Amino acid sequence: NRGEIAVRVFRACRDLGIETVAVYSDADRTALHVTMADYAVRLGPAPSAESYLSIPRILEAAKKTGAALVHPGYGFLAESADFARACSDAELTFVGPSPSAIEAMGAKTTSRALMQWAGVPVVPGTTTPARDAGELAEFAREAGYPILIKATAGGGGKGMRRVDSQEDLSSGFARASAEAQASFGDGSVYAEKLLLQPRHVEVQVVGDRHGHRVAVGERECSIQRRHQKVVEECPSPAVGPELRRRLLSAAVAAAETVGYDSCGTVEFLLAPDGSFYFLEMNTRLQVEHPVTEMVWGVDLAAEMIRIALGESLSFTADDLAPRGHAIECRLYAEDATRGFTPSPGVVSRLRMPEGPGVRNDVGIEAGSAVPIDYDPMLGKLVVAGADRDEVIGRLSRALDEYEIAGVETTLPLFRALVRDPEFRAAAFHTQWLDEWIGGRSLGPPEAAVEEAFLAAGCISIDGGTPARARQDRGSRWRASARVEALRPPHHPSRGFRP
Amino acid sequence: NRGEIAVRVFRACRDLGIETVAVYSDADRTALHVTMADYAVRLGPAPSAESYLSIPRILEAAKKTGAALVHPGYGFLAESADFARACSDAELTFVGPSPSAIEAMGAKTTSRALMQWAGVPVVPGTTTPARDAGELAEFAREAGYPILIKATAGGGGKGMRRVDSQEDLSSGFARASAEAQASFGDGSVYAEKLLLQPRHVEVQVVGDRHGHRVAVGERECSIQRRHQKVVEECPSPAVGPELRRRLLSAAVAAAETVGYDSCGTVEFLLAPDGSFYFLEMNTRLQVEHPVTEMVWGVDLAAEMIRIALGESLSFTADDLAPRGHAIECRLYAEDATRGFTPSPGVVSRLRMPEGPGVRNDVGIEAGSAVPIDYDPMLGKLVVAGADRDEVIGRLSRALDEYEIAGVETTLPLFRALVRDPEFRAAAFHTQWLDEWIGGRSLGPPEAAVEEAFLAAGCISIDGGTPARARQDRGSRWRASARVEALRPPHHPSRGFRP
Amino acid sequence: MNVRRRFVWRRSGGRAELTVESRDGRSVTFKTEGDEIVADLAELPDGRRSVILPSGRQLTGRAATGPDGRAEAWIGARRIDVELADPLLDLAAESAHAAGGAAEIRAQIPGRVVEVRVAPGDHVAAGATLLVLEAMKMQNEIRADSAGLVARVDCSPGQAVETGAVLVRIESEPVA
Amino acid sequence: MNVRRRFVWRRSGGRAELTVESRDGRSVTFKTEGDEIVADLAELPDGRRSVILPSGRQLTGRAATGPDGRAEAWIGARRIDVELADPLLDLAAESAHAAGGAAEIRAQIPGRVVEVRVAPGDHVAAGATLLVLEAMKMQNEIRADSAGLVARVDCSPGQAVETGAVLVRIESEPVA
Repeated sequence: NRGEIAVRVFRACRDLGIETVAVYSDADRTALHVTMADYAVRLGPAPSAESYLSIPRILEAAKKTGAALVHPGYGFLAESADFARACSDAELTFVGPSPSAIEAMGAKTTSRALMQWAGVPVVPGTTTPARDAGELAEFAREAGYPILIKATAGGGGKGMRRVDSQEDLSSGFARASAEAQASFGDGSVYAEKLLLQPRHVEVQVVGDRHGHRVAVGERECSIQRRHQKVVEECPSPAVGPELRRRLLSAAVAAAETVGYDSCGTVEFLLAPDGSFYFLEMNTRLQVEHPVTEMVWGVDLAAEMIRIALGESLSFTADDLAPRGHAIECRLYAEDATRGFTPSPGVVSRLRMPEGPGVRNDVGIEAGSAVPIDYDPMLGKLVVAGADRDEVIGRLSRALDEYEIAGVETTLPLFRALVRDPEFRAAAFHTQWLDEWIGGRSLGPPEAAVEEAFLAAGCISIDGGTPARARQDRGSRWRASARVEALRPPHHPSRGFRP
Repeated sequence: NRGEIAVRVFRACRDLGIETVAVYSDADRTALHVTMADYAVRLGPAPSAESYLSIPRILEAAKKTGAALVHPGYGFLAESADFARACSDAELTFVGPSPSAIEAMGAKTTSRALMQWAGVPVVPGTTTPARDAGELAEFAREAGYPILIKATAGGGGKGMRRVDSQEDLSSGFARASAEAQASFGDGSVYAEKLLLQPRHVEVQVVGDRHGHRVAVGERECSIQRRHQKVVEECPSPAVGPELRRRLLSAAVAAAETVGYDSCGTVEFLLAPDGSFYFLEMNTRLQVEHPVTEMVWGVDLAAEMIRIALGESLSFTADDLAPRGHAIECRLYAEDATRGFTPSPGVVSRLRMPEGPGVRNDVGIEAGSAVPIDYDPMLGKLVVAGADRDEVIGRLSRALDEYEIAGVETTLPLFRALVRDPEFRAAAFHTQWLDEWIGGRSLGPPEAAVEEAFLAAGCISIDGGTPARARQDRGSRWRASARVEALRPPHHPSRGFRP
Repeated sequence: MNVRRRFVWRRSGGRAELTVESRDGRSVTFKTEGDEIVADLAELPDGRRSVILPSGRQLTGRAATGPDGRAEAWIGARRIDVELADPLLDLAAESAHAAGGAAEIRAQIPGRVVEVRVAPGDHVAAGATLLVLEAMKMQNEIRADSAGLVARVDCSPGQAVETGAVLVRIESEPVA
Repeated sequence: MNVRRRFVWRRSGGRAELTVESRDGRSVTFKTEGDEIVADLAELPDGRRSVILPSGRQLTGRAATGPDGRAEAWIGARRIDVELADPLLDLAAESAHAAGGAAEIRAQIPGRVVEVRVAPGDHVAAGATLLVLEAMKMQNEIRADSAGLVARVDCSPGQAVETGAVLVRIESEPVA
């Protein structure tokens, strides 16, 4: 979550005529977000603690370049009240909400209490950070399994574990707490009742520093793998006008309670019976913000900057004219054909789809290194159209045009998804994708005869390992190493049929 | 006009789940529109007459691959009634209007007469193809100079000449007629009174084979170089609701008179006093169709195919919800820094802009050859946003991201235009750009000291002519050859300061 | 250039011989199981190749072989699964197949070993978790692909491992 | 690698000496007209280089020199005009400048000569149309950049010409 969002924010700055400053760790010296910036300052070595999580070094960088605004992006310090406070102490304008709002919503247990007070329905769960599994056992007994253990400081599926029975509770607690510690520097977790087959529906809210607050429609984010969103769309196929009205006013009420004055997202769980529960509020720009931008015709990244500069919202609820539909696919450097194992490396080829309805928000270019040190998101493919069917038609075309070599990605997952009848019918929920992936092999299709001809022709004429293909061999060797880890080497003929 | 529109149409086909067949001349065997097609058939050698203009060879190609639909794109046979007729004779569905409509609108003199009959105002001009300059002299005398000589079969500024006085009439006639012959295989021309400082405003019309006809807003196309559109936008900054109503109903009336049943464009000249005159109707998809698609939320290329398949329009006038603004820049392989001289060659590098509001419709990729044989359009950059100011902000960002090496392009023109106060104020007319270009040097800016440092650093460390830069040298030599043609070689120090 | 090459094309259906012949590297004759076609094979500037078959069918892609004779092939923007073995390597592979042996579980990516769940001498079932490897902030469970006896454990908790490093050795046991 | 190089930087303001020094090809010292800075110069995978100056200013671009010592330089996505001459070539250029001589009007692009407007012995003014060349379906008028005497015409109507082909030679006349 360094490159892609930095590039997005820099584009918003350029559009507004604002100069840009990139910060980078040694792993990112030649990354796209650095080479497109007007200024760039080194923070430190690759480990986040010494670079992207180091508040003093970031403030130093701003001071050195005379920056006036600091945009936290998402991930890292995006939801750190301390960072927001440190910025204002250093007389820098933090592009985000007030520290108090971040604090109130940041501690998930506090925010749940706040929402109950504000009359926004919440999922049954514990209200204080748990120090050991025992504290959760009691709640689990009365609420009943399955329960979900979540990081108090969390987000993005990190430090989250489903627990189905008493036996697994302590191991689940340990694993979740460990991940939370690793990801957020805070190992405290809490528990929630796990609703079965809910949808994840969230509302985009925008507030300014003059008391205006507007809800900019909802997003459907039920397509998740291990609690990590992978496909998002706007609007939600499950939300009609009446439900939308109730969702949006609940979201505005949530924003009001903390005097929210930036772009933020209120997440809800939507039960099959149409009832919904407050999940959490993300006090930052969301990865999936582009689907809202394309359908509602707003520029959330630019709006967020204008708000930080003290401007009033550029629109009221009545000005907004939503039109059509949009779907986003998150491209991760994870090998969808082999259990989504991380796939760091060098992007040897990158060919992005273009044409009507297509928007590419990526943080890489051909030659970019994808380091092991950070989140594996490469970027997003966002497609818009007149209605969901047109979007799916354009999306499958765009996915067929999308070429990334050198690192394995989640493209094979999306290519299979867009052809799936249940996906096309929008008949899914937050656990749907994990079940769907379950049995499936997302491996490459076996060559048809004319495809074998082309391959044989290339090899025959260019020779065994043509210079031009050499750039790919790195990835190929990595791939075969992976294969060996997954199966004994004495089945060579199965090597390329996972 | 082979690659870019073919790619656009293929994308529309993919979106609709239709297989694609490319036709190509020997100059285009490895062009993008061929390598992205499901099927491809060679037409013949590079010269258009033996390839893209050969009706029998195109029909043969359709027969060979069992194609059912034939899309003419634009340019070449796009407005040939004979071709449309030949297709239906061969039991192929021509994706375009009926031959009779093409014929009626194709001969500009006939169409003018038709419009007069239909009560649509037309510019004073001759009503029959002229065989010699003498025929035009008479009209010029009564209408008064300046007059405009235009190809009867014309379009796109080819075979068009402004004549300011009696003396220049015969040479202008000769040149226009020669170009008309070369471009359209028909040397006949006619004359029109030249309105001073008019705007070029055109209306997109869509009709189906069930009698429905809808006008999908207007486009502003006044930014022209030598009568060739280079920048188009939607909506026109010069058109208010009342004028729009009158323009749209005039356009629908024009379409009605010929029973128009496809996508087409009715072009008008808009005088400073708000009066407008029918110019011509283009019976095809227009190069600038994307600005309408982005503002009006329709897919004209796909609609055109559905109409050809006999479907009813997917929308009525009331369904349409225009939103925001869009601007298109046409990228030509012409050297804007040296009098827009054609610049064929090989595209050694291509880096397209991405992100919010950006749409790339291009027919090239890195490595593509830009042959001397055809129209020099490489593609289009289209940018949309909430209003004209947001679009211009995004457009200048996108232009700064756009890198094309190996061939010279019109990018420098656009980068200068978007910063021009008159352009930003939309204070222009059809002759404005030629005057604007007049005095200006669009040459590269002189290096600032830190830019000189970077250049010197690259040269010092990579050596005099690093391998990686070698790919550009071709273009560089071409560039310097060009310089020599424009000035004596004994001012070496001026070599790179045109 | 004069090209003539034979491949063993291995697919789920079994093996087939596939030959490629060309005098000029552009007009190419392909043969497999009786089919014989002559196609136009053009090289693209970026090294891909476009083939146009007699039917007009057009495919663009690229392919290269590793030393083991297997191909890495892309058609359009996606990888496809095609095994074009050199007839000699093919035989070698066959004999290796017959031999059987021990499986080395290797690191798929650089990372840090969080937990080791097995010890030498353990019998593991297919799918059993052997160890937990952390990379890119996610904890990944490395599982046994087939049942066997843990012969050696070559890593320990907290250890950083590189791609391809051997983590655990499992001997396949004779089926009872 | 140890690098030390001197350039003559020619700009509208005049000439300036510019030197580049580096021990490792990464940390680079730049000097011109008294200014001296040490910057971080990193190579990108596609051959571009990114420089970060002490102020934090970041520029990405590429540059190469032709045999005439002039640079083709790109900053970001656009070409910039920078002349970095080798001190020796610089002198040569100067003397050439002094010499003056005849101008060869060359074809800028391959095309077909449509019309020739001048003949040997003609006196032409700067900007006078010499001939009309058709390329890419457009007719382009080739004009004289400076006044002179037409010494030779090396092409004729209908003739196809290649890039760089000499079309007309013009001798600059002594100013009266």
